[in-house]
Amino acid sequence: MTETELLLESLSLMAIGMGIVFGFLLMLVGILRGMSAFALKIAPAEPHPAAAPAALHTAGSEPDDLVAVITAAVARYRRHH
Amino acid sequence: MTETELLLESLSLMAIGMGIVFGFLLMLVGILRGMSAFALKIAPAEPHPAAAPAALHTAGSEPDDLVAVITAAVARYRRHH
Amino acid sequence: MTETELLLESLSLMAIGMGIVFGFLLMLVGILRGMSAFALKIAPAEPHPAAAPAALHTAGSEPDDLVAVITAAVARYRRHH
Amino acid sequence: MDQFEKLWLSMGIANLEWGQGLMMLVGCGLIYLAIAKKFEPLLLVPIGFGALLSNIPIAGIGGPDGMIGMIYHVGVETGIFPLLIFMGVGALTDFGALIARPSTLLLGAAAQFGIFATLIGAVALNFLPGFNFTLQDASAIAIIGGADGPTAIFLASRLAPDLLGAIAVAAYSYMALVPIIQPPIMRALTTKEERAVVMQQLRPVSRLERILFPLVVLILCALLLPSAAPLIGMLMFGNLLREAGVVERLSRAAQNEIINIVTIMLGLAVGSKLSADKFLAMETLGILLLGALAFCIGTATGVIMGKIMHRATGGKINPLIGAAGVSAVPMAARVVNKVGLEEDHHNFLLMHAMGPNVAGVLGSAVAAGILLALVGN
Amino acid sequence: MDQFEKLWLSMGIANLEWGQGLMMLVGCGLIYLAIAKKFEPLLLVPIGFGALLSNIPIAGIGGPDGMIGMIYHVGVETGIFPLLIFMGVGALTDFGALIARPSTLLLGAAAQFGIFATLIGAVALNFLPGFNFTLQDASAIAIIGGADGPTAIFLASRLAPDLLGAIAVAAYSYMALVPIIQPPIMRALTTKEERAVVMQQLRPVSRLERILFPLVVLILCALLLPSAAPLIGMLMFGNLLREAGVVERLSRAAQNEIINIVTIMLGLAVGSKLSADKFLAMETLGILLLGALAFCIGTATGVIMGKIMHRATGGKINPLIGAAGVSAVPMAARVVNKVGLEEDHHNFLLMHAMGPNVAGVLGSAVAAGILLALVGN
Amino acid sequence: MDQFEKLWLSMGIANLEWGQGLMMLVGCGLIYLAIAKKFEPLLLVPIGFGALLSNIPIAGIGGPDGMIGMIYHVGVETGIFPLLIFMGVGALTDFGALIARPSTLLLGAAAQFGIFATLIGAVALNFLPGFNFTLQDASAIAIIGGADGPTAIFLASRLAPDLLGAIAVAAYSYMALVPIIQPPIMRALTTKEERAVVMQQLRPVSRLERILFPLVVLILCALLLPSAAPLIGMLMFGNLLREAGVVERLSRAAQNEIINIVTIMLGLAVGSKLSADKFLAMETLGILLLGALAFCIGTATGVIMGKIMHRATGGKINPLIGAAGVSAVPMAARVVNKVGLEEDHHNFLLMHAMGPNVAGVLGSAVAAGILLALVGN
Ligand code: NA
Ligand code: NA
Ligand code: NA
Repeated sequence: MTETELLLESLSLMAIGMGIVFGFLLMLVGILRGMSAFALKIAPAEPHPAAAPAALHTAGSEPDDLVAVITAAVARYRRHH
Repeated sequence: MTETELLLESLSLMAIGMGIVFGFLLMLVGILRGMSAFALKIAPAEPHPAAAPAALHTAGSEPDDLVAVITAAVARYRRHH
Repeated sequence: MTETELLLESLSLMAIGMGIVFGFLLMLVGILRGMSAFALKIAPAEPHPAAAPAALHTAGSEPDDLVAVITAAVARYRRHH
Repeated sequence: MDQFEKLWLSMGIANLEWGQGLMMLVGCGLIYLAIAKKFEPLLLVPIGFGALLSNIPIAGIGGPDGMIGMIYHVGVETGIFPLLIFMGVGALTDFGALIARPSTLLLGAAAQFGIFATLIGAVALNFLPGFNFTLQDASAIAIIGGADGPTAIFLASRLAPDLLGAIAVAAYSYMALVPIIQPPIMRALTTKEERAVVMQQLRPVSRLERILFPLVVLILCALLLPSAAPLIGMLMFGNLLREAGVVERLSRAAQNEIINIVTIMLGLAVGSKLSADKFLAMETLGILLLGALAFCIGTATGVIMGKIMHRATGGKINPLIGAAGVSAVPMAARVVNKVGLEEDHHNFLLMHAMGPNVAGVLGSAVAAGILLALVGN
Repeated sequence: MDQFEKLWLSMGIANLEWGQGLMMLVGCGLIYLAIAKKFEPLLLVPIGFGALLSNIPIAGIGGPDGMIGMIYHVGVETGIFPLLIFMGVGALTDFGALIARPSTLLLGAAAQFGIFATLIGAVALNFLPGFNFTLQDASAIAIIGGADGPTAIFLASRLAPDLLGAIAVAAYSYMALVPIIQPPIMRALTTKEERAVVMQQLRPVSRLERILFPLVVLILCALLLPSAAPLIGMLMFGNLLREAGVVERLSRAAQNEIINIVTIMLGLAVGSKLSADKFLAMETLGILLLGALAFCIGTATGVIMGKIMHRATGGKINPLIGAAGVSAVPMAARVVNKVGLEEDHHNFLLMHAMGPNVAGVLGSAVAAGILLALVGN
Repeated sequence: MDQFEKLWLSMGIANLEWGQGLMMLVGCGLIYLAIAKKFEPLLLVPIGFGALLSNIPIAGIGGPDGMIGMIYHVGVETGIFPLLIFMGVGALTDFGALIARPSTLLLGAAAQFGIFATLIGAVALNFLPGFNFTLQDASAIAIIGGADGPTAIFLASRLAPDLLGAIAVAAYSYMALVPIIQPPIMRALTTKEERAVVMQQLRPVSRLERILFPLVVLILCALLLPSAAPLIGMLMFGNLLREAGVVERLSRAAQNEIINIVTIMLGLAVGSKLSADKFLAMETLGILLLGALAFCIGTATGVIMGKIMHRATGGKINPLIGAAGVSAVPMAARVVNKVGLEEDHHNFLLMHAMGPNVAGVLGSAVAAGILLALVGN
């Protein structure tokens, strides 16, 4: 292939490529909207249901409630003194 | 092999197989009893010697004594108020 | 190779080997001194800069400040009773 | 116009065979069971996703040059993945209950009858049209009755790789169904009094006993049944790492890093065996049917052996614990506990059922070794 | 005297070619950038050290019998390492923002224009002497514009393994330079008012939506673009492990053990492609130039699409978030946040930029699939 | 009757050769030493179990199609496992003491005399009947004197794979015996005054020095001794991950996941080299003897070099720290500390002994490189 042929080929690649990228993601926009509608119909949304547990399984989070316990204990202790 | 031959073969497999399974595990019963007798002779049993440490090396167990400390602290705190 | 030839060969190996080991590590002594001089020129030493953080990323260290908090809390609690 | 045709031909939808589409649905179904019904999710999520990926047209992800195909080649064909999982199982398992009461090994032995009965069932199916199981196939199917995933995958990969997908899916599905399958059989075979038997507390087991146990089991296996040595050997190696007390790092690696990594890879690889031509066949129906049968028979013979021991010991053994002999650790032991509590709210059988439960793991590994020795090529 | 000559000839200094020396300097330079300038250190430290090791004379560590050469063969030639990293990325990524506002996918689509424009640029360089890129080479270079390391390595290993070293270095370097490259372009293309737009808070996303998302994306990909299925499949598999909620162990393994181990190996292996004859060539200069161009164009088209959506929605969309469409997760989203805060100290765009940001990952995986389908052999 | 004969013939006990039985006892012995005597349990438990598994008759677990045989082929024959362990050692090692006082490198150099003296000893054994060591064998045996497990395994796998089992066992056993072997030699060669020398506190080492150190060492090694580059390269790579401060994830992976997983696999694989025909030979006795000799000589020359430096510095150096030059990290440094405390209860030599201790690791890697360059094929 000469340089010019290559250039033409790559121009056509660009056109097709961007077309498919947009086509694919546009289609995905529609499908995701449908998916959300369907999902919220059969299981209405709770407030941040997955985000909260996700935050909890990070390593080192186990002592979190300890912190809570202590904070409460210390707070109560101060209140009474 | 015809279906019938296969069936006969599998019947013989069953007999031998269950025989070995029982034989093997029965022998193991005897050997384990001997092993325990031997082990307890040269090292008399402590109460749950391996179970206790095993429970301790699970991840996230380090704060366990913390919990103990706090529980004790909180309990004492309540007793005094 | 006869045993004697082998022995002579291994004697020569010892001479060359120890020579290189010493040569290599002696050269490294000089280079490390130069490196330290260079490093301390462009970035004067802080007190234990890398050792301290290194000690901090050991597993299980996260509850350390918890221990501190509790120790302090318990100490204060005792002082007041 | 030519380029658009080339494009169209590279699309999945232009190449999708109906079988691939159905198998992708099967994959989604497995994921559904795993997530919504908590059917052994650790295995069924990767297996289901592996089925999805491997049935994508053109991509060839499960083929010899695809990622999952290569993983299968390296880890499952060689048998290494199930063996590493067995090492992890060993490191996670406390054999204390078994060491304290070795006689419960007999319950683990009796429950293996499910395996051999299923073997006959599989061979008998050949009398029906559409079934044509070899003795190797039948043996691989029968091991579903062992109720032990890695053992089933290991044996199937050796004896009947084509059936591996269906066998693994059946094994893990029925393990998840244990709380539904077992209780009616357990209740039917026992009396109210038997179910209410309170068992004597287990004696404590010394550290030395725990350390000697894996070595003793391995050496017996080496002397009598070397064909079971890879399975039992890795199980006991993991257990020794656990009990040695001086190799904590390695024990943790076996219990976590290694088993988790291998589970992901093994699941994907097993999923690649869920292809339409192998799975959407009459045989799969037979396998599912035989698997259910195997679990039922294993449960029944375990309970019956429990009844025998109940009488032989003058009523010291609660026959329910025999049901745990099928393995399906620790689900079957929990089922025993639950059925026991139904009769007497203060009778916790869990620890007593752990003995037969882990004995069942040994029992099915022994059975797998026998089948390998006598049927393997 | 003879033995001393043999000794001298076995020394590195007697065999050092000038190119190897220079490449060792390049390796040191990458390590410097990684440590002192925090340029994507997780990849650039191993890549730099891999370059050092592979250019040691005689030792042949990067050769077919050397350790790194073998790692390359097993993990990069097969494509397995980048795919496993993609699985980890999926397990680490929260697609919630994208699910809540799917229209941001269009921003991720627009930013891929950087890829295809670079493709033309690479081909156009052939008009200059010293450049001789094939369409495969040009495609592999273009993917730098995807601003996604594993995708770039995966595609380059398939289409142009010789250029892999330069492409990976360019991709990760420019990802690190995003905070310098993007802001001027973002400011130049937007008005003060546009940059100050406060966006509406995102709605919460339900657990079911999060679980269905990876399956839906995979199935669409399977039907339309199977050549992107390995990349998108592993990304979505990792994400399903994360969101399933029942396979915490596996999710953690994908997010930690597997991705860490593979990152070390992948970095070393990529470093072995930094050899003098491939890297110290005119072409590398071209690749670095085109890489910068790709990032600039991608940023620009993302922002322009943002402006279009700004108008179409009556001013609800802040066009800055279009810049995050190049991916470079999460750096590009943070840059958007920073530029937004410059205009209005209370306008946090981070969460809104996460949608286009992860859309950019999907977009470049789709683009990679297209290039594989149309240019791959 | 026929089938029973087939069954009998498939039993281990019918096929057990006396050598296998003995090697299984050797395996049990290693496990005993590891657990009861705490002899380097991390390696000796897997090695011992690997010996057990590999000597099971018929099963062929250590053979070319067995699990351990395949692990050996992939990880040890290629040299990858010991190199990955060396990476982990680098990530676990603090070279600060060495950077603060580089002259202690000479102690690490002197202690390598143990290696080369053992080489001559091994060759000299050939004058006795029953011994027939080649120069390769002798070199692999000599490296036991390096007191560094991964280096010994790496070199033995290259020069004398047949002797690998015995060499690895000897290396790790003597490393465990360091607290027994070293003190008498240390006391015999030093005076009371020398042992009581209190050394000056080490200066703090800057972060930049710690980062430059691995690069400087690697480049010197590349220029002078490329044959040592795999070992020293991976050691320094691990150390750079540790000190870089920006790749915490990777450093942790090298220190934990990778080293733990590889240790299990490496141990099993090394154990498979403990077969009767290789191990139950006169040569093993010779290897064990020479290994003890190597440790003694290395300790002695280290201490003697310590005395020389003691005089050269006008008494600033405590000659005991020379004993740590054999490596056996960190055991040898602890032994130095203990012997020092015997003389003066307030004189903690631990930190001062760490310098020669890690210098010994470098020294034996250099020695291994020399042997590879001059004796390897
Ligand atoms: Na079982
Ligand atoms: Na992108
Ligand atoms: Na050494």
